[in-house]
Amino acid sequence: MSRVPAWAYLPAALGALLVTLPVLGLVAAIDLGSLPTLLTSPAALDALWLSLRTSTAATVLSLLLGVPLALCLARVPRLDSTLLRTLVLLPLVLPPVVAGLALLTLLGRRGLLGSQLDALGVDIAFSTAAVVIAQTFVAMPFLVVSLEGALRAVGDRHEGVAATLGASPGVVLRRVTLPLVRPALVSGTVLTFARALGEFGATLTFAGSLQGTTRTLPLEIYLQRETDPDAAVALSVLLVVVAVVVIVLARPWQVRR
Amino acid sequence: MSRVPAWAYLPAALGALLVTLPVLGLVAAIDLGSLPTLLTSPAALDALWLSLRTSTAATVLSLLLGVPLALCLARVPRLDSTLLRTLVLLPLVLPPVVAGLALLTLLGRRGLLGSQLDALGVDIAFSTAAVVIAQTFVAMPFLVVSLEGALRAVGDRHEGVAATLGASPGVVLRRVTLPLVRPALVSGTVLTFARALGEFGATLTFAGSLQGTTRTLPLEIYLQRETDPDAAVALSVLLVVVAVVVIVLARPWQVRR
Amino acid sequence: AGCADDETTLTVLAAASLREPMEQLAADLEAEHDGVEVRLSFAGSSELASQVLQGAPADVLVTADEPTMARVADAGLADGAPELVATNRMTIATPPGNPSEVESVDDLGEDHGGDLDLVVCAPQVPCGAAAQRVAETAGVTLAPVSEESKVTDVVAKVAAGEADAGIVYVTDTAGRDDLDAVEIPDRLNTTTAYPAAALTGSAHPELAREMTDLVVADGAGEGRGRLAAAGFEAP
Amino acid sequence: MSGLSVRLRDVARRVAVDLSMQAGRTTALLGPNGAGKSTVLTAVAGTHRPDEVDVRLGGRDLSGLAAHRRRVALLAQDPLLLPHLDALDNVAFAPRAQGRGRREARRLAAGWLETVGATGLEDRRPAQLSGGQAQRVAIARALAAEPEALLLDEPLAALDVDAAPEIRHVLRQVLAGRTVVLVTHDVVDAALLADQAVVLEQGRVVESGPVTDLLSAPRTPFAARLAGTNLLQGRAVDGGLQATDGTVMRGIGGEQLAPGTAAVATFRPDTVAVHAAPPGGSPRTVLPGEVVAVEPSGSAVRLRVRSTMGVLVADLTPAAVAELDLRTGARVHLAVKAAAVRISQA
Amino acid sequence: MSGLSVRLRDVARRVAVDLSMQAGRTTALLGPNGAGKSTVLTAVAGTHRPDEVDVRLGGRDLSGLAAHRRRVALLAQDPLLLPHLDALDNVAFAPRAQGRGRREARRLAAGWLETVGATGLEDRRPAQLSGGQAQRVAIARALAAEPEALLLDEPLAALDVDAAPEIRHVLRQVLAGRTVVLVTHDVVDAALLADQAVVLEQGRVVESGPVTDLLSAPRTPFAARLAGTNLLQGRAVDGGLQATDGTVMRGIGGEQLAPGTAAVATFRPDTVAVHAAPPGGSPRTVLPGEVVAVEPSGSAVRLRVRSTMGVLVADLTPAAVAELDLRTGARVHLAVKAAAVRISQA
Ligand SMILES: Nc1ncnc2c1ncn2[C@@H]1O[C@H](COP(=O)(O)OP(=O)(O)OP(=O)(O)O)[C@@H](O)[C@H]1O
Ligand SMILES: Nc1ncnc2c1ncn2[C@@H]1O[C@H](COP(=O)(O)OP(=O)(O)OP(=O)(O)O)[C@@H](O)[C@H]1O
Ligand code: MOO
Ligand SMILES: [Mg+2]
Ligand SMILES: [Mg+2]
Repeated sequence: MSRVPAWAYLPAALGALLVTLPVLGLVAAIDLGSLPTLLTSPAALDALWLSLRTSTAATVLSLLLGVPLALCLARVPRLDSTLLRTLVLLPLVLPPVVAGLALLTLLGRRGLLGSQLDALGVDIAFSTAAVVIAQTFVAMPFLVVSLEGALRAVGDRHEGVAATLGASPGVVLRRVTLPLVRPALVSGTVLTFARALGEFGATLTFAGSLQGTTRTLPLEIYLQRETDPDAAVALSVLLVVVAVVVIVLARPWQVRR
Repeated sequence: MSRVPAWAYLPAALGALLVTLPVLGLVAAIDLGSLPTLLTSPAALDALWLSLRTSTAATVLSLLLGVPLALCLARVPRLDSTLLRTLVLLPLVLPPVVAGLALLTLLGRRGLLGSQLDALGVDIAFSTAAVVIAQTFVAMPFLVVSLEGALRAVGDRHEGVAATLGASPGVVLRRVTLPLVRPALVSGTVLTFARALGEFGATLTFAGSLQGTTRTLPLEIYLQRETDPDAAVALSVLLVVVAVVVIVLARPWQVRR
Repeated sequence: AGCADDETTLTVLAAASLREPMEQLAADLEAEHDGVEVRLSFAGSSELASQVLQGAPADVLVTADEPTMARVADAGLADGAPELVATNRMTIATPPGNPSEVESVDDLGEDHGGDLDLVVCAPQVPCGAAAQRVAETAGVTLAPVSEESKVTDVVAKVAAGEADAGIVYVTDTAGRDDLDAVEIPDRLNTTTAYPAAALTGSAHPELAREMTDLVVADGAGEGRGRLAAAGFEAP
Repeated sequence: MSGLSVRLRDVARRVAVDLSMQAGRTTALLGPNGAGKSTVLTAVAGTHRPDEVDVRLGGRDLSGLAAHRRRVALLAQDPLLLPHLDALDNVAFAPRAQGRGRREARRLAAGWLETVGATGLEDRRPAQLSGGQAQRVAIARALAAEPEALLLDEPLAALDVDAAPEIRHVLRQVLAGRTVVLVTHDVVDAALLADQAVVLEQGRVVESGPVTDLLSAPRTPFAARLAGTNLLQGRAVDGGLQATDGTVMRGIGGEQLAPGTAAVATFRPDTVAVHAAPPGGSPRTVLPGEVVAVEPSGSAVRLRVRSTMGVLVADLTPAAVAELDLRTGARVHLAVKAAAVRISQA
Repeated sequence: MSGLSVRLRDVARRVAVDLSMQAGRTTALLGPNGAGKSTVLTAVAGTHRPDEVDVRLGGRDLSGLAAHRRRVALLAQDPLLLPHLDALDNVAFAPRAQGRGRREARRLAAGWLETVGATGLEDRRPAQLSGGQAQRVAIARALAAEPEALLLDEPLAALDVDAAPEIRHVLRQVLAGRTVVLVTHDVVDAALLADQAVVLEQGRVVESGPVTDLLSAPRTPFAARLAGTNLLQGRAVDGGLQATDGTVMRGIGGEQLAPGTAAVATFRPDTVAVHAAPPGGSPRTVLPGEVVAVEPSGSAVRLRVRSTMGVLVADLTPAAVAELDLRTGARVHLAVKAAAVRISQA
């Protein structure tokens, strides 16, 4: 009865194994005995707490800016330019280190904008704000891409009907457009949060690695790996667990009832 | 006439600036005079060529495994489990370093599978194959996620009609399902290629860094940064250009005519 | 931390290889001064230098080689001339038990190392340059399977058993049970020096100087003593 | 048995039916909105899986088969053209899926498009078609599948006054000799295209038999309204039928029914006389009522009158309507001669 | 002028019309599939932007206004219910959008659902509704908007035989006094719901005027077929009309037309006599032809006969049909008395 061709199961299983086995291997590799000590060290707790705060902030910022951006890209015909869309997609494809470099050239103390801000006494680089900016920079495009695709896929016919029923653009957005793309909005938000949570290269380059201020969980893992690989694995699993919890918690909101 | 609420333009513009300005800043920062020398050094050319080959291989592998996987996740009701989907999403959210660690625990010389392969004389670590595996691991979920979302969004009603017209699941896949999700398939493929192209942390951890064999463009950039920041910026811009070319070339295929 | 008025935070950037002694020295300083918190950031030396040049708010910098520190000093960001705090030497690291039976630098050459996976630092970074010098002195051409950007990446690969051997700092193998060291004789070995400097951007110049002095100070339990205990040699 | 038989139960939709349709014949599936007609069709086609289902076609058991192996084409209520193909390729889809070459399939498709009057639309994408144009293309696509059984869900809705009879004519020729199930709300389609009829109400079969029987002697109120006939339900009494409200409708044909048996009375709209005041005279039933609708019906005018026995329909000449000044809301008296009322067992 | 006027040109769709509709009246928009009816409606509602458009309603210029400021509700051909809301909230959407509280809006919505016979479906999502149920909810939703002008695109398609007259009845009450444009393929809807009628063909207005005029004296073949009347086009000659094939149809009323003027001849189907052999006798036209369709029409039977002058329609009693054994393909002779044929200027 399934409409999936029978031959598709084999590559699908291989694909699933390729992406899941390494993670399972990681989980299998942790040393359960030392786990509590490893995970409750002040450094680990600081890193976890910082990661949660910055990822949440980056996600909120991404929603505030990314939802309107996706909406404009999908619904304003004039903006439907390859150039703009490409620029918005770029952070997805930049190596994080390059992303960090790019942020430094803009917002670093000697950066184009950073030098102006420096004169005003505002110093962004190597602060917690820099972490949030780096995370937003790399993570927001996830939201924009998944939302824009969904907006195009659902089309604007229902929005048209709602407008003829007297709904203003704001009401249409709130009561028609966003509910229609809710699954994409939720999964985009989850991806954004998760990507922000895992952000490493851009943070390291743009924000540095200072316990409690800019050393997020991935940076702590990187650092631990140099001296204590077991601790690094344990922290990685902690990160995996946080990501899984977020994905699982968001799941019911994604299903279109 | 546009149905986007007027207030949405401001945050949209801010969002667009946030993600585009740093990249533009990067481009503005390059020293045009030394560009030709920097970009045509053997190390840079080796890295570019290696990156193009491995990213293409990773993209093809992702398509071969990822399309069936997305299809099964979206269309086989039994598989619609949060667990499997979460596992498939995980590589998206893992910090690349953790992804590299995970690959090592599975395929490393002392890994679960790697030790078996080692006994058979197959050595993956430090080979170009390891680069492709690392890139596929982190990039394939992009394809799976965007494709699965699109498959759910278009629904299966057209597939049902095609089946009643006598089309077997294979024909339905080729002539109905894939054409219907073509925009998502193309953008998913582009994202996958771009993510593979930018892969850094997992490659470094799992495959190492040897010119011509495993040192891809992002790794070359990382190394150059230690000694010659200008060269790093120039190479970063090269990478941006490659990514832009791919995105732009793919664009016409994405538009549903 | 850092919310109370009487609490001062001192930020110290240090080369990754200095991690253990620096953590102890930071604790020493905190013990001496009530309300002072020392925050440490460890990374590759070049990385740290770049951060300082980009305006990272920091009080003290300790790097793993002099040219890197010179970049910071030349930019006028060092408060006074940098002072050497320690030196380091190279060694061959292998997985525990040395399964590939590496005995000397000769065994790492391309004519011997057919199926030996050797990992070193890239020549562009300090530890790679040092490895290169060792190989040249021994008259060996290295055939590594990977050239890393940081010594810690070499250490990690050998410790994980992914590589059969790596050329690293002596201090990297000290006190680790997941690494064995194969000594490189003095006639082939090379020395690297670690300079420290207080930074001009510091908000607590007094304290920054004090920390620098602490690192270079003589005597067991302080500066050099801590460094020596971790395997570093005096400059 | 070589026809099409369906047994299904769908709890969520409250549908449970057991039907058999003859091979080579067209069966009209009739019933009010939400009765379960589309559910039956999609279950037969295999695109919807009810909780329990058993479908047999020409001796084959389709129940476990995938939709594409059933050789059953479904024209769904929503045309669902493939948006990425133009009209020609939509129609050519089934021949291609069945293994014909591209040119051959397109040639066949062009023929079917011509048959449904959609020549000239070959290159249009579904988004560029009007509602009726899309419907025509969808009909052509279903026909081009040349299936063993054809399921048509309201195929003539959305078609214009020229197209409807034309396509009805096409369907009549194409459907001859095939096993067809046709869902429709239009009695003309049922009468002209179908041999058999099945009436569903609330997920149950309430009536089935030859279309002509259904139209001439409906047994349920829905079928009667569909047939344009009046039907009253009640119990047989001497010389007529007693409705639930107690009123007796006098009629003939109920002589052999035991009093109290469930029975129906049917009478044609043109046998109902309409008076402004209660008329006198012999064996007839007179019912007061209120006109609720006035509609043209062929060259006559049809009144719907709400009486104590329910809504009854009367056909009058336009002249009579004008003379009596009948409009919605008018109070009238309906007189029905006993000789025109047929009482039969329910 | 206070009604609704539309002038538009859409090059891609080949539509160019200029229409005015009276305020407070219902105008039926008729025409074959693809004529441009939905295009006109969507242009008025503001959901489609033709190349040139000028829409005025009650003195307001709507052309530049966003759809939500037009106070024009559109019931599109596809119901397009909001999939994430249940039926009640779909209907409550417009009142809510217009600022009413949730409870108030729901209360109103429940009333409208009851009006269209959709009580009991309140909690259903659109995906859980049958085709006809969805259509009813969509009607309720458009009505609940209480707009200044209401645009209905085939509102009664997909409705069952019970619902269609019921909802037609509801619409008749609700539409009274409103400015309404109604697209339909059903002459009954036009006759019962509309005051005025406009016929579009191939993107152009070909006829417009009061519905009664259109139905009693259609001037275009499409309108004639819609009205169920016969219409022939040609030139006036002495005592009749000469069709393009040269045949003369004798008729009255063309006396004051100069010979050669473009003219039409109209005659009702029940004035056409059908004979097996050519009949003799005075002032009548006799045309040989072939029966192409036999359909019920009210309580009569309607024949469509292809003659040299085109397809003509004749209504007979069932008895006559049986007696002459008329079925598709039978060769017959049609006789039309001159007195029944009206010649008028085209
Ligand atoms: N997906 C669904 N889930 C639950 N109930 C449904 C679903 N689809 C339809 N129904 C309900 O099942 C019943 C039968 O629906 P069906 O579509 O078979 O009716 P129908 O006879 O085709 O009606 P119509 O003439 O209006 O098309 C209706 O009450 C309907 O509301
Ligand atoms: N999006 C579109 N792009 C191009 N042409 C279109 C588009 N939509 C409709 N058309 C064409 O425009 C013409 C008018 O279409 P419209 O939908 O207005 O017809 P209609 O009178 O409503 O027909 P129907 O009775 O079939 O619904 C048709 O020829 C149709 O094929
Ligand atoms: O600065 Mo290092 O010690 O070469 O990584
Ligand atoms: Mg249905
Ligand atoms: Mg239309």
